[in-house]
Amino acid sequence: MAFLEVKGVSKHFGGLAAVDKVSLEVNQGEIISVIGPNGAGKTTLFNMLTGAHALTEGEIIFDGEPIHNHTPQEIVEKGLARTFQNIRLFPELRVIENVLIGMHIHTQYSFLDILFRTKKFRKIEVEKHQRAIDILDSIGLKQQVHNYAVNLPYGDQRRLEIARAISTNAKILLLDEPAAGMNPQESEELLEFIKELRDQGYTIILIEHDMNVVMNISDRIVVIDYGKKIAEGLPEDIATNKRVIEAYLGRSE
Amino acid sequence: MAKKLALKNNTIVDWISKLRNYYYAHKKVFFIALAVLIVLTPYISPSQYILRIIIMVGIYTILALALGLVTGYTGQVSLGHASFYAIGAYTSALLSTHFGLNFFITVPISAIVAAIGGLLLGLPTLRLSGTYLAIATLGFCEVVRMILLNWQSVTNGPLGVSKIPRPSIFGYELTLANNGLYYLMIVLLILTTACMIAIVRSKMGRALKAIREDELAATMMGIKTTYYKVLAFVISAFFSGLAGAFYAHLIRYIDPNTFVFDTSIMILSIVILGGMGTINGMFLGSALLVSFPEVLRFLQEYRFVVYGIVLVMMMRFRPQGIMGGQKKSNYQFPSGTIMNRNTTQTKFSLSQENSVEGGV
Amino acid sequence: MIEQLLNGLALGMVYALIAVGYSLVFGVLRLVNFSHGSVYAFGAHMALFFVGLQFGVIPAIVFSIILTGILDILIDKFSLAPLRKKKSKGIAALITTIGIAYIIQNLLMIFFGSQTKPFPAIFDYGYVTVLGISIKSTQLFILVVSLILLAILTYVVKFTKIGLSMRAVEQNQKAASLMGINVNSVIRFTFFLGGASAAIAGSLISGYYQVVYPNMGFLAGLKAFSAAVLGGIGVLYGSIVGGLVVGVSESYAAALLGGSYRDAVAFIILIIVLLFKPTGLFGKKDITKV
Amino acid sequence: MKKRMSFLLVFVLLIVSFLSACQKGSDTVKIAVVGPLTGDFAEYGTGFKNAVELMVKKWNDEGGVLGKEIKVVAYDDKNTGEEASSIAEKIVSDKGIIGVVGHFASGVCMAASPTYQESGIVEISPSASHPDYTSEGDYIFRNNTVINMEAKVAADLAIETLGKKKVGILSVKTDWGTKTAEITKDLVVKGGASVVACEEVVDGTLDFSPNITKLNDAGAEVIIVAAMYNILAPFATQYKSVNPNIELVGFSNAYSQQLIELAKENAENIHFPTIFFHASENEQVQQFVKDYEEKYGQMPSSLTAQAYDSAGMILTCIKNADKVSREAIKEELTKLEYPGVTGVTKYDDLGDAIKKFTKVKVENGQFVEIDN
Repeated sequence: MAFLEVKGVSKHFGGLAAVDKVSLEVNQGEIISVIGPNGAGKTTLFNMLTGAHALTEGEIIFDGEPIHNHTPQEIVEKGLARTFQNIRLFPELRVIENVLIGMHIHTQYSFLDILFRTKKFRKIEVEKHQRAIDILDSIGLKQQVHNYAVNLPYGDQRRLEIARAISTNAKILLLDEPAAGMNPQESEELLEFIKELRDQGYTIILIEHDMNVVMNISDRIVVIDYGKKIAEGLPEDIATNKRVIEAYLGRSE
Repeated sequence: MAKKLALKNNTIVDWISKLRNYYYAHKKVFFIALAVLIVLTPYISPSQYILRIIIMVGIYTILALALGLVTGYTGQVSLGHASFYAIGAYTSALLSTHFGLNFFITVPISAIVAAIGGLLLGLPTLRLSGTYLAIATLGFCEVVRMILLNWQSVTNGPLGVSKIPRPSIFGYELTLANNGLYYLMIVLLILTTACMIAIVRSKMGRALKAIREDELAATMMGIKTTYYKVLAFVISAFFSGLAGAFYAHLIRYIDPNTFVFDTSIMILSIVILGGMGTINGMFLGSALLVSFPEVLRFLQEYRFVVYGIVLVMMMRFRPQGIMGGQKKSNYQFPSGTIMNRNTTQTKFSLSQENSVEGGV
Repeated sequence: MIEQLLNGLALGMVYALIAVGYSLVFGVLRLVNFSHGSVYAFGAHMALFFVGLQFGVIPAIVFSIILTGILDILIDKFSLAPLRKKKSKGIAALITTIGIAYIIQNLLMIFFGSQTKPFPAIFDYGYVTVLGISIKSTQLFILVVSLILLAILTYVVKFTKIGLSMRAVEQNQKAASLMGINVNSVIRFTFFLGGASAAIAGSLISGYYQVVYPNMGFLAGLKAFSAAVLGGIGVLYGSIVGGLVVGVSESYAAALLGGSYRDAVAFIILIIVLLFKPTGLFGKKDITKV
Repeated sequence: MKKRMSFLLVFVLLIVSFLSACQKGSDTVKIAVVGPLTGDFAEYGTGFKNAVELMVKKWNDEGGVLGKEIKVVAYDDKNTGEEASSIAEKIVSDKGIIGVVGHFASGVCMAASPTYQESGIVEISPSASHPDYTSEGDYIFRNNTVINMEAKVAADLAIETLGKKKVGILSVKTDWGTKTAEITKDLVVKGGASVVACEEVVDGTLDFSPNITKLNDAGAEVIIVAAMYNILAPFATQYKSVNPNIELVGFSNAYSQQLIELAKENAENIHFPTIFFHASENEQVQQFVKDYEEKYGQMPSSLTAQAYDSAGMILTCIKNADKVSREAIKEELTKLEYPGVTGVTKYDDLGDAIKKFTKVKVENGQFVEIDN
């Protein structure tokens, strides 16, 4: 039983099949990259995994439990967190607050604890703040703690989004084009950072266009074109696969 | 003219931010001085008229804090908060006049009845967003006013409720003359402020702010947005009802025309002028906007034209309000957080995270 | 009961004329223009002012239409356009329009005094029988004039070049400006139409009841807004249907339940519509992309 | 420090107290007049202010009172209870002010009167009509018709003078309107006629067609309208277009020039009970009407006249008591018989004025007295 099983999932918008019977399996600790031309249905697949879109058909089993068509809140609680293609941080909130919000689901105290600021409340608050600082320290954003998310440079915002996903205690991270808009030096740092995440035991599913990042970080690659899975395998096989080249470079009639 | 206006204007903006930073830098000193002053105010205020204005400032601060939770922190615009103010006032007035219940019994009941009103309004309308929600709350307020006007058997309709008794503790009547009402207002104000600060500085406060900033991202982070929006509405209605109950006993006569659309807009303007998503902004906003008509009484009929102009200018040149927007001062960590803990072992591995949980 | 229906229809037509103003502005800017009620009152007072200068009733109304249209353009130019330029939050524009409503209403009270003033009846020839039903000539006048004006308005929006650019700006402001449409001037034209239709409504209602007072805009504005929402805000013919429904139900409520429930009806309809079908009868759902 | 307060609360406190430091003046006597100078009822508040200023000018021309010059202090309460009670505090704390003419709507008066009563300053409202307004205390008076007395005259007009048997009632949904309608109903039945229909409208209503249809279908021959001119005028216009020979009876607060301006020919033959009749032969009334029209350019309404007399009464009390004290005024008022423009005013122990009514009707655009 793989860690995450996606069985024949489809999503139809009216007549159009944005995602058409895609199946794939992800094992614990793996890095899977999902590639394909723009508009192939990659982000839609992510939306289906995270509960943003309901499935037209198919099933998603995560760690043995079905999660398809569950609410985004339930899916995050099960341990599947995501970042967004166009960054969706909380702009006018502080960096530390963005990370703390990721921890919302695991901050267990009641409304009465809040009102009377009980010892339990204060202990958990300190603990959560402490963990938030550790996470921010680990991704090199510690000195930005007081700054507002909207003021951060682009690269830092990307990393803050990943830090926020980590803070939800997720087991699987869905990174939607994390390297988009990054210069080579920044995407190199990102590469290292994702490798460290994998070493810490995180399972990562990546949507990415930067072939340099994809080729040397992924354990396996899944290729999607027009909503269908047209190939799956090791980076080397995918690089030489005829159908993949056609999908990218166009049919040679 | 616009250029000159802009020039004149950013001198105002600089002046405001300089003042603000000075205030944040010397917070401790201010609060001690303020506490002493609050206790002595009734004795140093030149007349009961001033004392009454300060009490009204206090009431509108409570209302602004309540509305601030919904509009300032959660970003949901409500144009009908006068309805909870009215529900609180009428419940307390009717209970005390018909059943002769003491103030300290009728007030909590009125606040709870208002909170139920908040639930009634909150549940169905919070699926709506933005403009639709604003209009629904406005409709709700007009309907509440119609009920108060037409349900003659209970609310006495247009005749209103008169001779509402003064609050009394063990028979000792609190009136304006013996400053009892003033201290009662201060107690209610402290209670509301403490609750609001507690809520804002907790996971609920952060969840509300997340909903304001980006509701979809908040959902993706596992926040049950509808639950928190309704909860914010109910809490806000509770404190608005509290303010309404106190107001009824202060003024001793209420009728449906006391709680009109203008009242809701007055509360909203205080929240916006003071600064959305702040606590001390509410005090400042209500102090300015309540004393504004009194101080500018000599303007007679031009008063409300100036009032409109202030709203328009505020929105154009400083929409985040006086105290709102990004603060220069640092984020306040809960006491006990160690900033630079040299974590020997690796940073945040899945396993390490569990040990921290278990260890402490 | 036929008489109530006629009253309702006449009243409904006036609400429709005001509601159109809300729909036009909302369509183009996704903004509820709270000052619209006071602009309606301004239009009525301008007509009264010109009647006072011994102009005939109809020329007075025409002047009022132009003046009120210009007023609406100025409102947009000096208070809403800068906000658009600054990309400020939606709430800022909402509060600005409330501020403007306060300014206009109180200036009207200062210059015209708060008394209820007489306004000459328009087209008042007592009763006229049309298709067998006796109907007040003023009511007939309102029905006919409103239908003509709403037809013109729909024609402008549907079939003219400026109408096309208005609909383009409504769909997507950025794309419209890329296509060379001067978005600001389209918005200004929309405000002109909004102001003009409010002035017509103001003059017609004043002619019908022969009464003008500064605060006439507040309640009428709110009811017209609920009509706009009922019909589907942003949809022109929706406002007309919404206006008629609100007008008729108000008349029947007043007849059956009694005068004091008249205003509550409009708000109850509003809340019911918002709860069950926020987009209204003809509105379309706009989906937010992730 | 658990509670966090903004230092600016203190800052504002200073400007407010600084600005309103009260001016002490020993050789002047101040009368306060309070009413809505802005908002829907601004015309009534302004009417009070004009009337009191006119009366004070008259007294000042004759050397003021007890040799002291009289000054008028006017406040705008926007006809809301909240502002009214703040102003009441301000008036009470200004020792120079010895009497208050004011507040317009009953509700607003009742919001302010506890303050006047607690600190002991006479409040005469020219327009409050809520039955338990004067029961607030012995400092609270009104120079306005008491509802049941006025309703009696209105009923007589409808039944005796106009000789109608089927009576309809239209009332505005304010405290005054609802109460008046209630009392009028019983009086009409006692007077031997029948009340065929009762209609209520919200203030600011313009479209009366549903109400007219009901009243007309019930066969009403005369309608007693408990509302101000802003409702009576359009109602008359619309009803006459449905049933030209309907008779209408109004109340004294609708007795004003605006009614005729608004309703024009439809105002013909509307009957009124009133305590102020501007064309009466009484020389004092002629003088008042002339002065008022000269100074303000329009004919005074009955409410304005009642404010005029209220100021007159306060000043007369000072003269009779021969000393300037709030307490003295209250004592003198209960004993006073004041021949004013609104007839002779004499107070009962509750603080309500017992007035003699004159019956008036509109005839070719003029108010004309009818000898009852």
